[in-house]
Amino acid sequence: MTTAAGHGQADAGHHGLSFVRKYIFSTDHKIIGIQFLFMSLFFLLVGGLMAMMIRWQLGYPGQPLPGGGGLPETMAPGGVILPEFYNSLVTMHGTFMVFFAIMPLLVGVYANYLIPLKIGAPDMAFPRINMASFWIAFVAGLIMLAGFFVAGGHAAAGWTSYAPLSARPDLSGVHMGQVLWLVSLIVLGLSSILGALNYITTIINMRAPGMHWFRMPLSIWSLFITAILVLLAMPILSGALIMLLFDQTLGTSFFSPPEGGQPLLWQHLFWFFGHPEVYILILPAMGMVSDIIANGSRKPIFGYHSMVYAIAAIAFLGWLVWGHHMFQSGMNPMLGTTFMISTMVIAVPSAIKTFNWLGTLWRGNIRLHTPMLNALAFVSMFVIGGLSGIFMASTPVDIFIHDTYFIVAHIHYVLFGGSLFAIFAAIYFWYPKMFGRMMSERLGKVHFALTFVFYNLTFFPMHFLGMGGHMRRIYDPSEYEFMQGMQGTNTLISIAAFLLLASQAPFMWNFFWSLWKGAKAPDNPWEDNGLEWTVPSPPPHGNFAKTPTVYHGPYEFASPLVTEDYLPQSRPVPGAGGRAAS
Amino acid sequence: MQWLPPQASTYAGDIDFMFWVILVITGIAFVVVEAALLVFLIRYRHRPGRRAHYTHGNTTAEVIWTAVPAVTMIALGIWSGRVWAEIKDRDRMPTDAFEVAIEAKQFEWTVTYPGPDGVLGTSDDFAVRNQLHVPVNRPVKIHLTAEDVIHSFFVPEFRIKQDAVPGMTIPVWFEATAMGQFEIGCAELCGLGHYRMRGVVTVHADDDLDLWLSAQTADEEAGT
Amino acid sequence: MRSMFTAVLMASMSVACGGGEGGGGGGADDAATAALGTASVSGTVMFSGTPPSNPAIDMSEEQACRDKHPGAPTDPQVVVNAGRLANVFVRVTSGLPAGATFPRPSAPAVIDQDGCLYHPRVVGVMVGQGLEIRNSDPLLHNIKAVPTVNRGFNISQPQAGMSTTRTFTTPEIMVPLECNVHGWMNAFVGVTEHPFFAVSGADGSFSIAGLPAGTYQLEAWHERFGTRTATVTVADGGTAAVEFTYSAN
Amino acid sequence: MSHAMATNAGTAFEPGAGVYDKKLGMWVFLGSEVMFFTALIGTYIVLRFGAAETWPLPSSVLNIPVTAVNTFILICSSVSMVKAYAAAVEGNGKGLRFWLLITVLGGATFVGVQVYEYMQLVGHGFAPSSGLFGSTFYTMTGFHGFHVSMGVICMSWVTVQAHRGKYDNGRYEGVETIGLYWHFVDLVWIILFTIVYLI
Amino acid sequence: MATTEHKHPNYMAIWAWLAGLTVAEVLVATLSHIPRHWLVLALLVMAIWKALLVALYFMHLRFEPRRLWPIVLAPLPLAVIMVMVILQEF
Repeated sequence: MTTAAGHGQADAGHHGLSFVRKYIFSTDHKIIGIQFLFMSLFFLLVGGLMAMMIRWQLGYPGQPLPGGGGLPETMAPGGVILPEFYNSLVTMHGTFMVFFAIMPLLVGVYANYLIPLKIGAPDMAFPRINMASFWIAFVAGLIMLAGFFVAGGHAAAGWTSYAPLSARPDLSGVHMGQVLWLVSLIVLGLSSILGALNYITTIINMRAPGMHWFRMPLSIWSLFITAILVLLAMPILSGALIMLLFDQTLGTSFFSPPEGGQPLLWQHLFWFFGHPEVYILILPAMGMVSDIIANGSRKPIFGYHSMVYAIAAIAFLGWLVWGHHMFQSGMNPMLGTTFMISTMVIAVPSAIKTFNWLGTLWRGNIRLHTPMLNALAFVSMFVIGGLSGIFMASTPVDIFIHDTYFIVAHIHYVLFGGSLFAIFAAIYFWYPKMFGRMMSERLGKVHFALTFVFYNLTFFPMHFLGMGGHMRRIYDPSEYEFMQGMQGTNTLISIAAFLLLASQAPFMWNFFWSLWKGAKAPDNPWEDNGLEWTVPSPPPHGNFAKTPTVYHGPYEFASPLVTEDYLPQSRPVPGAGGRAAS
Repeated sequence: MQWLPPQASTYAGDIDFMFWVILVITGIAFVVVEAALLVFLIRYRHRPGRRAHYTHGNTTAEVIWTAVPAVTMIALGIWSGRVWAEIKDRDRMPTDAFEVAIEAKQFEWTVTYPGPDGVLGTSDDFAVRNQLHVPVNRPVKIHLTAEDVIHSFFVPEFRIKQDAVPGMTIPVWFEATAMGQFEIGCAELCGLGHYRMRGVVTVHADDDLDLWLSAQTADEEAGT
Repeated sequence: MRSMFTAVLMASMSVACGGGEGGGGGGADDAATAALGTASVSGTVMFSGTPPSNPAIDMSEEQACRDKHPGAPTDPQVVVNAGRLANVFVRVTSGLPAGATFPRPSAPAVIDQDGCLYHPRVVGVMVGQGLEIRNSDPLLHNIKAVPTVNRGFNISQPQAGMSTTRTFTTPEIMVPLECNVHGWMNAFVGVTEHPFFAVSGADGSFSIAGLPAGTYQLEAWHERFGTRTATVTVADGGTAAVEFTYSAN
Repeated sequence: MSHAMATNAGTAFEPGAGVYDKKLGMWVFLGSEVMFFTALIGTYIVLRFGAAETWPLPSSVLNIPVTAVNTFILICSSVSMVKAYAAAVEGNGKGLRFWLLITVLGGATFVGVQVYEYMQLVGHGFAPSSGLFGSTFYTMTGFHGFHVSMGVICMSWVTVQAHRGKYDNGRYEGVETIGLYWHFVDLVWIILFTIVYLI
Repeated sequence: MATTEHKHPNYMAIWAWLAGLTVAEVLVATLSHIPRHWLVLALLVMAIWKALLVALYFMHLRFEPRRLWPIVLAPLPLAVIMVMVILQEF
């Protein structure tokens, strides 16, 4: 493929570059991926700390936050968290986790790092745009952080920023914070779109010879579909954000009823973006987990094609279900029914994927290495998250549990139990390739066990709070009689949450310690088939000495054609033509 | 640990029943999947010299586990649609209902009652703050709106929740089946006092309600 | 000096019906302002006719507040004792030496939330002078200032003993304060560029001291009955009496 | 679903989109632009339906003739753009530079006229804060104007490059790619002009 | 990979079409006596006609490989879905 070769030459001679050009303003997709990794892990920590403050207030309402005395009067006088600050915390925890942690971890880090390596390309189609997309995201992050230091505090209308609360400073008490929130997300949107068009172009045009569509690893398939979702969903959000920004600053009246604006319009636009966003946050996880589960069970993925079709189906149906976030919003109830049906339908592809993962384990030869453990945790937790979604999907049941802790439990089972476990799996799995060193398996398993236990202790009880009618975003539940009985559960959850954060210590230690002290990683530590494992760890600039040719599907484990139980995609097998993944 | 709150409205039972049905269905799915997962992990764990079974899938199996969820989901959807329509369909709301208007604002519920003439929107209407008084065993229809931002009218025991949106008047109905007092909560973040936007609904026997209403109107006369 | 001091004290005490302290004439009783002059204006606000009854407040949902009120709590929009009207904000509108600047009192004016009412209900501050808002109730109050020229704010005090101090940058008559958790709670802050203002006490009396000799326009403001004006001439060391009269209609 | 394929069919490679990266990337980007304008235009449609009876007749507020002329100018700049592309394909450097210049001028004029239009409207008291029509009108036309301005800036750069001979002897990719963007902006205006000014 | 080696269409003719349609639109818009929905319909038809001319000839979509089309057309159904559904609110 000429383009690939062309790029190869284009990037040759990049090696004699200064530190800055090589590691800071680098155009190498691998460096950019690693930059995204560090940035989003930082924001993951920030979001986690906010969660801790939230849990403190809920576990011990009105008591001074330990060490909270350091916070300014406007946030927590004497360490007592104020309601307005609590609302900011709730808003920002969601915002940082969704837009600056999970999304960049999946789409920023692994799309960047894996796509060229796994399709046999020397780099992205537009390396400079790729670099821009990182630094724009970085700026967006700074703007978002800045919001905490302006008068009136940070945005406090929830991560969904429902208008008119988010549009009327006089009603929320927040102006500058909300403006920064909006600007930051508009900027981030630009970054995501630049990234997405890069991924799409690269995957379409730069696959190595022999890398048919149906020889692409599922991780690449899901990242490809995800990129399409980002490309088409993000601009909708940007448009909505811009209108809200104008309502805040220019006195327009898109979402303010007195002048004829439509509050529900904001919700429609937001969720028209927001539901594809949900799949943006889970599809790449599904893809990477598929890779890791196939590797861990040393067996071809079960039903490769149906997996691909399932991803595509989810991606398409994802555009038809946004209304299920709005059943109780005053939306036309007949629309509610329509959206419920489409929502019920979209559960099917997820079921298919789950069963296919089980099918992959069936009669496998399962190696329980740390990535595999986390991948399996993804499957079992995603099942809970997916099933609890059915309760919300059923409109009558949703009447009761909408905006209660049941939905909080659900989203955390999908985003933490789902995406985050998958991200841990991916980090453990590709760390050797990224940094050329192995992470400690023992520490990894300790981290996994602790996280798994405390994660469930934190989020499972939330289902019961929700069944009790415990609303979301409540600063002090004891204000309601019917919630006073739940204080015990809340305190339990809080303690578990603190321990959950503590359980990340072994991971951080493992991550940074291994950077320097980890055992040197071989080219193919996990005996995997992907093209990325045929090059040194870490791969050189330009990735492949010569553009590889692909002969097999990505999951040829235990293939009868060879004696080893794996068969790299680029290794020609003498004689008999076997089967590609099907 | 909590369980569903007591039921105090006609359709609370239907909603809870749906909840249990879904809980059973998802429960089965959950047990099957997690059990299979564990069994496979133990049964097929790595042993030296062992080699995985080389297969790319089985169409029959895949068709089955596509069809079964699909049918279940659609069935659930259709059934839910029925219950949903009976609760929220704006054309099918009870007509002989006791009607009140509620305007939500930061951070209180202003309940407007029809005065002696029993008709809303007339001069003799009167408003009470955070106090909703309704008859038992008779449909109550609320004309719900908001003055400033979006709020959400939520009474756990009635299993009713409906956002109150500024610029819209949304009809909500319920029929209380138990007398006594229940809490009204705001379920949509509406500002820094969101967690204190609490009201009380009192369910009276019919004649008690009339007593209360007339007492209120009497106050109105005296008041100004 | 002494007399107006007691007057102000009395005013604030009585208005605050045992609640918080301070407030009333805010900074007027500050050593720094005494230097400007020795003249003073004092007077009373009369009320003719039968005052309208104040709306009752149903505090049943806030037992902590309800308990602080011996009788049935009402919203003290119109406080009249023996034909004297309280909570009238009186200030000098003109007659002050042109271009004179006035030292800003260091002590903040205090407004206290007690029994789910503001004490005092009407308070004056100088531009840049602190307005300290205290919460003496064991429950959430939010304080929302809805000015027209100044920058508004909307803050909360979820616990007893919390206190916040805010300032205003431009003169404004009046800045309303409201609590959205308790819709009945209202207070009014008069922001002036000079310290020559006072709030009539329970006995309708007010007093402005430390004025240079001269002729002054005074304006009285009441939340229900609007403004009245008067002109007084006062000599050094002297005290001019002035009377404002409001009536029921 | 048994999709058996010969394992060693590596050589028979199925190509990508069949166009070079730059062009594909631009088309993909335009896809996201479509969604962006969908958000703005969709909002306009929804709000207008919601307030159909109170919506002012555009011609009662806006200056149609001026904008019609402006539309014509933008269309012309689109034509000059495509002429520039044709010249680039034929390796006609002179023609390329000439038509590019015309295009830049056309775009700049369009923006200029739009600024003048805004000043007139605000002068007559029609501002972004004047109700739903003001909100939607300024947001949509404003962001289109922003796109044109971006186009003018990029186009000027391309013109400079053209003078440096970057696109000589048939290396037209850069010109074609920027051209796609330019035509898209023109296309958006065709829609906006109709639904905002005429309907 | 070179797919743009087509002979150029007559750009000036297209330009004439666009100009003509624009004039036509402005004229139609001034007709007050014909019913409004017909007016709107006519204007929309002409607008889409112009848009197609630009897309097919100036952006020479007509001469691009067919498999580029799905990429180009993908957003349109989504756009329609969004607007149509939100309109159900009224």
